[in-house]
Amino acid sequence: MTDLPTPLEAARAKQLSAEFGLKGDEYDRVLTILGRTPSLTELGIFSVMWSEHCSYKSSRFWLKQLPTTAPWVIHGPGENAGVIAIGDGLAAVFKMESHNHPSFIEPYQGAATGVGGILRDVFTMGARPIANLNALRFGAPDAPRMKRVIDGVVRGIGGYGNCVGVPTVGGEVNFHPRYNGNPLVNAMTVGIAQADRIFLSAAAGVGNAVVYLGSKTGRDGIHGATMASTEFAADSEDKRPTVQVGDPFAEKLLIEACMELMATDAIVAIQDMGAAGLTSSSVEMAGKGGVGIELNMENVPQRETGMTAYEMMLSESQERMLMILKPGREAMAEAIFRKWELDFAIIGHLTDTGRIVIRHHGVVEADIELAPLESQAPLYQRPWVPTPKLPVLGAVPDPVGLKAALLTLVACPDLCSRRWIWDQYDSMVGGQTAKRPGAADAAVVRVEDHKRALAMTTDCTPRYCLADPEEGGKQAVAEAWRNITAVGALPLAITDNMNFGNPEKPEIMGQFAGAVMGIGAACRALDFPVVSGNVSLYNETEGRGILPTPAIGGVGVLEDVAQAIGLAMPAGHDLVLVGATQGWLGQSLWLREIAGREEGAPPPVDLVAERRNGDFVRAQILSGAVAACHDCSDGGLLVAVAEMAMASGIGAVLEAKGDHAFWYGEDQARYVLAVPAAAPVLAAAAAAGIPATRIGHSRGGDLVLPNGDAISILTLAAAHEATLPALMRDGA
Amino acid sequence: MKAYVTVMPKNGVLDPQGKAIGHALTGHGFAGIGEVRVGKLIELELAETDPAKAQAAAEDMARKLLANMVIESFKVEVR
Amino acid sequence: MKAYVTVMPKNGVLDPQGKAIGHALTGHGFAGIGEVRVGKLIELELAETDPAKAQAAAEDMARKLLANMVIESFKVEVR
Amino acid sequence: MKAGIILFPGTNRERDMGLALARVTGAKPAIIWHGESELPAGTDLVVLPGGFSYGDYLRCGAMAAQSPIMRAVAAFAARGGHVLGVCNGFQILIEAGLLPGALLKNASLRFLSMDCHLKVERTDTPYTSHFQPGAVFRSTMAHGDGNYFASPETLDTLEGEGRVVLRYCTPEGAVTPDANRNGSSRSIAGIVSENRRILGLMPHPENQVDPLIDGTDGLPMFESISACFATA
Ligand SMILES: Nc1ncnc2c1ncn2[C@@H]1O[C@H](COP(=O)(O)OP(=O)(O)O)[C@@H](O)[C@H]1O
Ligand SMILES: [Mg+2]
Repeated sequence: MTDLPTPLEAARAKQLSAEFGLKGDEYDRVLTILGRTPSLTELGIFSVMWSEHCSYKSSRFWLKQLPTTAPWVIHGPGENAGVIAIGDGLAAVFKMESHNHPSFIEPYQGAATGVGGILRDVFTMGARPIANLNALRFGAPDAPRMKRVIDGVVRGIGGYGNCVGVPTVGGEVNFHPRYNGNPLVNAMTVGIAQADRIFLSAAAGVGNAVVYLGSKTGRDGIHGATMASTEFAADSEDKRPTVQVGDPFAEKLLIEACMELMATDAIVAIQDMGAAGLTSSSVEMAGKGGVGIELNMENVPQRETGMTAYEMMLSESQERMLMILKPGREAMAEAIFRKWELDFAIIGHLTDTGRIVIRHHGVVEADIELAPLESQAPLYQRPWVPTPKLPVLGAVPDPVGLKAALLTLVACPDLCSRRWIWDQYDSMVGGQTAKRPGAADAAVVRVEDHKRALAMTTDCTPRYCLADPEEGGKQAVAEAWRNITAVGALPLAITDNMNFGNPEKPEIMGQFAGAVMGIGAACRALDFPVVSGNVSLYNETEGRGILPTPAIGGVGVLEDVAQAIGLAMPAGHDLVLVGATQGWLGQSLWLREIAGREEGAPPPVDLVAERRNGDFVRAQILSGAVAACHDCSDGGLLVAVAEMAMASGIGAVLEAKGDHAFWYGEDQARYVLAVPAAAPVLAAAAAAGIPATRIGHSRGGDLVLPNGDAISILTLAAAHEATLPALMRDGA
Repeated sequence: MKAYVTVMPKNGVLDPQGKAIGHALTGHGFAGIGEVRVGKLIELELAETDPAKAQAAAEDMARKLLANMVIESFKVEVR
Repeated sequence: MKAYVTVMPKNGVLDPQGKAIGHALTGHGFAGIGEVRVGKLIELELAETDPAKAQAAAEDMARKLLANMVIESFKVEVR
Repeated sequence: MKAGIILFPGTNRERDMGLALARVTGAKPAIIWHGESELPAGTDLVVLPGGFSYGDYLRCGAMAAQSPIMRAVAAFAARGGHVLGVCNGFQILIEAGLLPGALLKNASLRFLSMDCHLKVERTDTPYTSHFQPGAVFRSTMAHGDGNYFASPETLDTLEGEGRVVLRYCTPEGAVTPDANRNGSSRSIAGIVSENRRILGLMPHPENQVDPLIDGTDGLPMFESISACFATA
């Protein structure tokens, strides 16, 4: 090395390092690694690479405890997305990622670029995206600005997904005041690839060209990654970087161009430019491959004039990728990208130095040894205190009766119809969506030119997680597994999106640790490993944390799409409840919405019962014995039956005897099946030692409660459908 | 009176529309096209007859509703 | 030079956006809002240095692409 | 029938359309790149599928309408060729002047992705011959700008010449304002050219061709057009 970058003045460097979010001892480590004061570009690289967002410094210790393997797992965490084998030589590639902070600052663009980012994580691995899902958490609908946030987020998700032509097929929505200043936008993409044609990010081949693809670089979101890792303060308006604007049209072209190039043998490695853009992509690709990398910044396609190396390295402009090409394939690759009207530029090459060297017009702006940048990245085992267990709730009297409670519950924000949302999402594009939003517990999308289909869902019950992070973590995984089972699919693996508050607070770290333990236990018991995920910390506003929200995205497979069933039940069928009911009202929606209390321990998750009941239900579905199925979750048994009735437009006569705790308790591991005749299913359950009871049958246009009260399905549906449109009427 | 509110993407903020239009114009054989930016023009008919008050009202509307101040800037002209 | 192409919905053509904005403004407590119309402003950077030629070129672009003459009218200003 | 699907940058329902056409012809149709200046020899049907050509920036369909291939499509249409434009394809046909009117933003100013019901106004067109007279069928729509607009004179001409082929209606077949979700003039969902060989429509019958996906309500449209060329 002949040239060294120009270091910052020492005092200035120290001050800037704090502004960029590096702690004192972290900055000292930078000095040790470099053996000198960093240049501005180097300081930028260290600060983003060592931000919470990129380094997982608070969470890595815990995440390592999650089970990540199974015979069908092809690539677990560590790649751009998880990869599992789904049969027929195919692989499903999927991941979920948060865009929480950007979505609060600018809801439309924040949500849109969240979708764009997760799509790139998936197609960068060679998979064509076939479905998007979104897990949303909003504040109280009447909180300041909240309608604008809801409106913008929904429009943004639709605007991006609809344009790129990937169907948005599912998701979930909760409302709670604890998200007032910090809504959560978690986006998930599922793609399909040939199992033997997966593209990875480890760079290889000294001398190989480093190629920049996609859109030009502007000054967007500089220091977005560090911003996403620090608590929101009232002055965050001033810290605001230039907001990233998504260009779904460019993304669509990028998908098609990548698919076309990936069909050739030209690519050595490829990675999207996500958080911390060119910095994280180049550092990670070279680091994983154990090679060095040299970039010439004047060759980076630029949207604005006068950009510095520092700005280009930290820019988070969207719709960009970095790729290592085999020698001699440059012209062919360039022709493909030009055809799709995208930028294509050779901006550097791989070296054998193990260093990243950034030059701008010949001047060295950064020169860092890669190994310590990664190996000496901070790793914290933050202090944590376990969340105290809450007492099990005692008996609660029923103040209103079953019927009134049902009308209230089906209309409450957490249970009302999400139609207003999914009506803005194209869920059919691609021509493979067999179960769209609202039709089944999990969305079902067939693989083009195959019978095989994927089932997918996102789940988490944050109020359970707050009350008991470990049970809540288990429950989130169990519900995802159940939702996939309920359509007849075999659950295979999950992605997770861990949304929590400030990890420097021991109680918050305790929530995180508890959730990881619960998720891990459930994944192990259900053979449902974690193959990808994302952590979003510091979700607080003015010191108040969000509800702990470990969102789980699950994927399962059906060998034949014809086997998939949904919620809609035909008339004249018996309704069978599978699973034991104790009448658990602690943390239930009935307790919150009807009794006005948020109390008690949440329902315990018996993983053995989950597995046994679910395997039984799936076998029944695959044998063709079940016409419709719904799991019992929020709102309990009666809400589950009501949802089936509304989905089919057919009523039910309920005969099982039980009080409000029986009908509204949220005991886990339960399913309602609509079957032509109960007897054979009950006999099979009895033989397998599984609790099952006939609770009634489908008939007519009313839901007739055991006490004789009847509610017409039309009345129920009207209440269910009215809530969101009314909330959003003058929302925008 | 009439107020004309022009809302444009802020400098430095990506304008995908402008980019695509510039591209298309060049593709259709128009030469010498540089940067293209696309904004909105909102024409408001106001009952207000005092130009200064109309100006102030329209600016208030732009700030509160017509422009997204995170990514857009605006200009008001009253005639 | 720069050409500014203003594209507005023609009279008699439904302008759902303008209607909605008028509605929202009134809903937000702004009084005396009459008709609201929403159009586009397209700013083009042109290599052309002759104002008359730039004007003619921009008008051509507007007719061919930037405006839909069935529902919109346009105006070009060169500066 | 030899069908070709035109691919513009941003088109995204070409696969759906390919599946629908393959169902009636047994073969996946040719994909024609927008930069081509000629259609493949022997093309019977040109399809402009749905999507967001050029991101729907500026105006939906406006930039695609200027593509080189559209000159070939216009010439093909002038020779009496059959052209089907769905959703963005309908918008492109209108922007290219091959069908009259305009497609404005939906009255709700929101993207609408939902089922709709369509009333088949006449069955003597190449695209509707396999429907029963007066048929009502379910389809999906997925668009932000599907609000059909034309001057009263144009609308009267279209009606007078029997060129309104599809209208939004209730499942029972009533043409009501509520069933007309995007606010189209006279509930118009699809119109044909004077010679009835060009059809533009906003909904996506190509998504209703498979019993395992979303039913087969849209299949008669593809059976109709394919039957036109069955003996050829
Ligand atoms: N944000 C969303 N986007 C798309 N679909 C959604 C969204 N939120 C909920 N849904 C859909 O609404 C239906 C009901 O959701 P939810 O109540 O979470 O189901 P469950 O309780 O069975 O998990 C599901 O089909 C789900 O996919
Ligand atoms: Mg769910």
